[in-house]
Amino acid sequence: MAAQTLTIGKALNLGLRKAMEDDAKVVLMGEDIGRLGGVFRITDGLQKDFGEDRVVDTPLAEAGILGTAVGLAMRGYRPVCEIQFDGFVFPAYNQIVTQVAKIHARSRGKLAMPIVIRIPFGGGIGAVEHHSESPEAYFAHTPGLKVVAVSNPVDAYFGIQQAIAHPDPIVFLEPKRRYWEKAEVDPDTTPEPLFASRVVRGGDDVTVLAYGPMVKTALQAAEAAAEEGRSLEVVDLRTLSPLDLDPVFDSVRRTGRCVVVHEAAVTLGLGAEIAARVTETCFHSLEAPVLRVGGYDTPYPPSKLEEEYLPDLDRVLDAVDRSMGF
Amino acid sequence: MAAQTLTIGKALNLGLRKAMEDDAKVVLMGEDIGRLGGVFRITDGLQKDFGEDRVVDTPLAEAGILGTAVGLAMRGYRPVCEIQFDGFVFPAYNQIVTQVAKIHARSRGKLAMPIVIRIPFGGGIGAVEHHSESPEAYFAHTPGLKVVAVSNPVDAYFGIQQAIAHPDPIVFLEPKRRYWEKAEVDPDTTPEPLFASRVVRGGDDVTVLAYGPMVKTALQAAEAAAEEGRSLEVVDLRTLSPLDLDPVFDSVRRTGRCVVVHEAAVTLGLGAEIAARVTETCFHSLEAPVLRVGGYDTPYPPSKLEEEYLPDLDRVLDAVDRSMGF
Amino acid sequence: MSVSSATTEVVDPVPGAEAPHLPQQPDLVQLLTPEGERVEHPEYSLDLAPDELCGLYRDLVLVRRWDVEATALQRQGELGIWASLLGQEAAQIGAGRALQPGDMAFPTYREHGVAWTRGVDPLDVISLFRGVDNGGWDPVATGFNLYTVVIGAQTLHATGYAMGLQRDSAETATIAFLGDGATSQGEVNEAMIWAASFSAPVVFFCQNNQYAISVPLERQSRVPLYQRAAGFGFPGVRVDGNDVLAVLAVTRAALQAAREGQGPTFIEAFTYRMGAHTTSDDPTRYRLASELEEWKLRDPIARLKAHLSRSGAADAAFFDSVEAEADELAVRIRRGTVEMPDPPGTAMFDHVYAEQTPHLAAQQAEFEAYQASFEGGEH
Amino acid sequence: MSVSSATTEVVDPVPGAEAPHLPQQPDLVQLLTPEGERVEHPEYSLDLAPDELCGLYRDLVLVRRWDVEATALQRQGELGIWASLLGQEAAQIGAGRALQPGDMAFPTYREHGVAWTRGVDPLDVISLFRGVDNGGWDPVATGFNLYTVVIGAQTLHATGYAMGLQRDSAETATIAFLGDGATSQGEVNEAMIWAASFSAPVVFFCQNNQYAISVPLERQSRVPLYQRAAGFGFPGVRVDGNDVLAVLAVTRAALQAAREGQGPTFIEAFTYRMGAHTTSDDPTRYRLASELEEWKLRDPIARLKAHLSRSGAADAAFFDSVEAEADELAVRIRRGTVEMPDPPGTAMFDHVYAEQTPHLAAQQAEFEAYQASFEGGEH
Ligand SMILES: Cc1ncc(C[n+]2csc(CCOP(=O)(O)OP(=O)(O)O)c2C)c(N)n1
Ligand SMILES: Cc1ncc(C[n+]2csc(CCOP(=O)(O)OP(=O)(O)O)c2C)c(N)n1
Ligand SMILES: [Mg+2]
Ligand SMILES: [Mg+2]
Repeated sequence: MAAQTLTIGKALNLGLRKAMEDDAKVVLMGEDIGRLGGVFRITDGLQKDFGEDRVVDTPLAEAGILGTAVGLAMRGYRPVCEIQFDGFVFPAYNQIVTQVAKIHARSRGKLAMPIVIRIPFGGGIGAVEHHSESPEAYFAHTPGLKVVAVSNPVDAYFGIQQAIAHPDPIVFLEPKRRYWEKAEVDPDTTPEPLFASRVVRGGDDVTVLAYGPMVKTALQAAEAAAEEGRSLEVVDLRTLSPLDLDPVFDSVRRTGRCVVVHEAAVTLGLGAEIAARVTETCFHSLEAPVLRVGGYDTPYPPSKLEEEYLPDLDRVLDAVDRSMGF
Repeated sequence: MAAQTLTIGKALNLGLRKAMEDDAKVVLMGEDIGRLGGVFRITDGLQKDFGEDRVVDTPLAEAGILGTAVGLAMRGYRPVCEIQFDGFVFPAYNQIVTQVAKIHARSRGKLAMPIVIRIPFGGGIGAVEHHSESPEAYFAHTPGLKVVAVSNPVDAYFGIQQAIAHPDPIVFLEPKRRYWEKAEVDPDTTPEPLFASRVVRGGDDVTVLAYGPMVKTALQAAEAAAEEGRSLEVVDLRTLSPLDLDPVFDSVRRTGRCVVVHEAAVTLGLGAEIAARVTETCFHSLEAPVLRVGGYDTPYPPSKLEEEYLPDLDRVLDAVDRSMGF
Repeated sequence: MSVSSATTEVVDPVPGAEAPHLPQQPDLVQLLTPEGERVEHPEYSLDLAPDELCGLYRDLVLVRRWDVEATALQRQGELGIWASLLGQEAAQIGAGRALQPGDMAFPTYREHGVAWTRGVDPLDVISLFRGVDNGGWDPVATGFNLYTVVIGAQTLHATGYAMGLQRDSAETATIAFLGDGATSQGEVNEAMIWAASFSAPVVFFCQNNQYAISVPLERQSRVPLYQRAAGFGFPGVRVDGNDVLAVLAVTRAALQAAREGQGPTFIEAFTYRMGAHTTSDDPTRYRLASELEEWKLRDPIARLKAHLSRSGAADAAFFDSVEAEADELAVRIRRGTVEMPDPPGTAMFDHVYAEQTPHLAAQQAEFEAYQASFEGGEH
Repeated sequence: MSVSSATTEVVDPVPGAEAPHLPQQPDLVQLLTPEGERVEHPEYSLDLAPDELCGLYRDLVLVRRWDVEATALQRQGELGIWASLLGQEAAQIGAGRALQPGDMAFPTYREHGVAWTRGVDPLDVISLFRGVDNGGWDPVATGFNLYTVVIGAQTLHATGYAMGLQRDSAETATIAFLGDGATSQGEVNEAMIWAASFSAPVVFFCQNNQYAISVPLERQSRVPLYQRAAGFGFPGVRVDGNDVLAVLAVTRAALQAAREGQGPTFIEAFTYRMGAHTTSDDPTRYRLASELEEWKLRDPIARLKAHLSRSGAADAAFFDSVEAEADELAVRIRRGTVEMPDPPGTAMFDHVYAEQTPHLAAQQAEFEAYQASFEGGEH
């Protein structure tokens, strides 16, 4: 593959293809991922090329998908499970939390669980109930799992391959409303490590943290702030479990101010953990408490209300203002 | 009932009995809760007195318990579901998160969900895997649910009745290793509100927050600290969602220091949310960051290791020391 | 043993799933042939007056028109998405008309036809697909629960509700709708286990429309779905889902058995999703046009119309009047949709709890202040 | 309709659940009567040499002794809990001995007998119940997965593993153990749906020991459990679970069918839990002593012993030698248990991940420093 401009969706598709070419043990499983290519077409064309044994259209039951993935992993396979939408991961929750997350520890390392759970997550697509949620905290609170969220085509392309090659189970979150965002992807570059956050825009006044779909929002806010002479440093967290906060600590030690942005409900969202850790580590550098911008503590609303529910540029700037006001 | 000394277990039993006497719509459901009276005997004798229609031994499936409870609630009943052990709530997770928590909002208030989900939680009983977990953050992060944790017989007796009478779904956490702790319960006193935290010991140096089984640990720590001339204020949080932090803010404004204790894994445990909120609200009063004492970010270990996993008096005091050292 | 060989060894493939040949299926209850001929069935009889037959025809035509209009509204950007019932009208009207007022129905997201029979305003269904709310009707007043999007979850609710009916000594029953794909969900199987264990008055009404989005029935079951019930210890029956009379008769009998304490029944309505899964779907990716053509020959409306004409139960004037009524309905739906107001932003806070928490009240107040700051031109 | 009347209307109650009368059940495969008489079955034959029969007897006696010793160790505070297999020895030994080396077994928490047949050291099982670890054996090397405590979860693992066998063109099979109570879990039903859909080489081996803790079988199913499988489109069979020969024959046949690509089988081993659910349980609260007495007449060991004596396959010397071996085993288990070292505190951090995270490494370092501070007498 030559360097080319790709959407996040297509980058995932090509990343999956590459992973399947590189390792015959990689098996994709999910609802409608075969002939249809998935409701978002992320697996488009893969069943045609790799066959029904490697791209498996499953019965309609998420516990079944994850539970059989566990068995396949025990047999040496590397299952990549697609959950059709974020809100449908819960029937699989028992398998994920009590089995996938625990089997490596239970067996004292004798059984590996190299399972990737792909979840298109987040809102903003005008969908009906259960199609717009951000369940990442449920997984990040679970020892034994790792959780990553991609925000751009380059991370999508490399990240999915890194996740598949990784020996631990990974919840791989894809920002569904950004599937069509484009960037150039050069397959011959050395990818950044999977479990590392990254400063995506330098700045001096406030450190803004985001991941997945909110990275773009944070960058837009930084752009707007710059016009008003305010300089925001934006960090794409990329990995939610483990968190990679050293770059954040460095940044906050300089800026003294920190705002975390995510779509998930604020209460016990990732922002809570980050606020706690940043405060523990940078206590004497902070000039304001870490502020959180997130979804309200309500169920994700009907789509006519989602613009008001979701953090946007203005709400990020509002938090920046409040932080500066301390 | 006259005032009497009761264990937490017996107080729950009598509280359930009272709730069933007061309201014929109260139905208990769960595995082994009927003839056996539950594995912890919390429902002992209730099937005998109220019959099989009101104390239902269910088939062995937690999604079934919660899912049929939803239907019963729609029909005007008030189901009280027992989950046998914390680690077995996950098969019901889909029903709890996508249905129980959301139906009131989905129906714009036309369908009430007065369901109580009783979960004996936490460790320290020398049990095998899945019998010692602290899943409260999974619920407290879920809008639409309320979460309470009792720590003593008085709250157990009144709390279970208040929870059953309440119109919203409540995850009711019972500190299983404290089931046998005793105190006098006078049924004729006016109970404290269900959704209120309470200062259970006054102090000046550090505010220590705990709930459920850790309240006793926190009080022991306060006792030990007092001997060394250090004065800890201990707050029993009692309600985890919503949190009732006003008394905490008042306390921290005086002490300037705060330690949160729970058994759940530290990362994204309740301590994260509390640390974030206390810091937001009491920023200028804090002389040290809010420190967290919790389970390590590992699966709950085999029981020979649980003493080392679980926060104890020493670990609380260690955190207090660290807080004072800032 | 290779997988390919193993997976092709399907035992007792579902007849009709690939190349429909309904009449050859001895276990399929039918009262009206695709050609509109009235036939008898040894176990299920039905005696309807002409105006009752006409009423069913009217139902079928009106819900199809509603559906067509909603699909058009989605294409024009007025709805976020629409789940079409095209081809499943008879299954839904037959089941819905079998219900008595006190019965309670638990739909999926596609039972617009059943909604219709429960007196739910089409606009109250459309508001969900427009993103205004999650369905505007009153589930208690209509005896029709809100739509449930999480596959299968409602089957347990229906069973629990039925357990409530038992406790109330109510002489009513519940009906749980589900799709063929839903039969694979653990919760659906638990619902059947519960229903059997408690002899709950619930009917499981499965519209086997041959697909779960793109996945054909064979992936979910290699034996006919109605046979599932026997494994749980209660009767299952397969009915021609495109035959409104057979569906009505079979569902009536099952509901009556439930009301009389005989416990659950599983009904497999053998039908076909003639449209896309939803307006977001592209069925050309996974099924052949010829399959659709075959099923068009079994159209549920055409066969009742043929029967009404042939038997003389209805004349051209009747058909015209139904057509006119359908046109009016379409106009009303269109106007009601485009004029439907957006909800206020605060609506998302309103009913999270029956007793709102102080925390959420504070969040709402912040939200309101923030919104007001724009109106005041502060930002 | 009142609930009480509804719940007493059990259709086709499971025969033998309340008052066992096994011989009257035509659908129960039996090769050895409770009296130790060898009988033939039209479909299942078994031809074992005397030493093979003696081997089975030895297995039964040794696993019972292990079980008795473990129960005693628990009473003496050496184990946190123990799940006894008393009464289920034949079901477990029969199933375990039907396995070939390459097959993979997925147990619950009670299959000590199967563990034995897979060469797992009893002490590696006991370490779990002592709280030292979650089972000390190597699941891959032994072909015996670790115990799974969450009811039913392992049935999906077994099915997935079987799908892996298909992809490897391996001529082996998997066996998933489950209890009667487990059949109500959604995941177990999903496992059967998956197995049928993919024709996976997996055998579901259900030990119907009549109880899920205190809950009798009737609450889970009103028809015999083996009939569940037909609803999913694959064969189910009920075998006398106290007859080691019948269990061996039936399980062998099912495994062989699986290996040959014929897909899954469900085996219901009809047996009885003669002890408490676990050492924490008190069965006098929910069942009658008389029931236990009846089942004692069907003891799995007594009947094989009778057969061995009567047929002359074994003599008193043999029985004595097995007894002596059992005594030795008991001593070894006792000594191994009380001498079992506690794990180091850091063990809880070791295998959370294959690649430990920097965060957890830091937590572990803190933990170690904190522990060291005590040793240094700092606290
Ligand atoms: C738990 C869950 N998983 C996945 C989905 C996504 N999804 C929506 S409809 C559907 C297919 C349903 O098929 P079926 O049950 O046959 O009903 P039909 O749509 O054909 O009426 C899927 C997979 C969902 N809504 N819920
Ligand atoms: C998901 C889950 N829920 C509840 C439990 C608690 N529990 C342990 S064993 C048991 C009964 C199991 O009965 P059965 O399947 O018949 O197996 P048996 O113990 O009789 O061998 C229960 C309810 C559990 N382990 N897992
Ligand atoms: Mg379908
Ligand atoms: Mg059992």
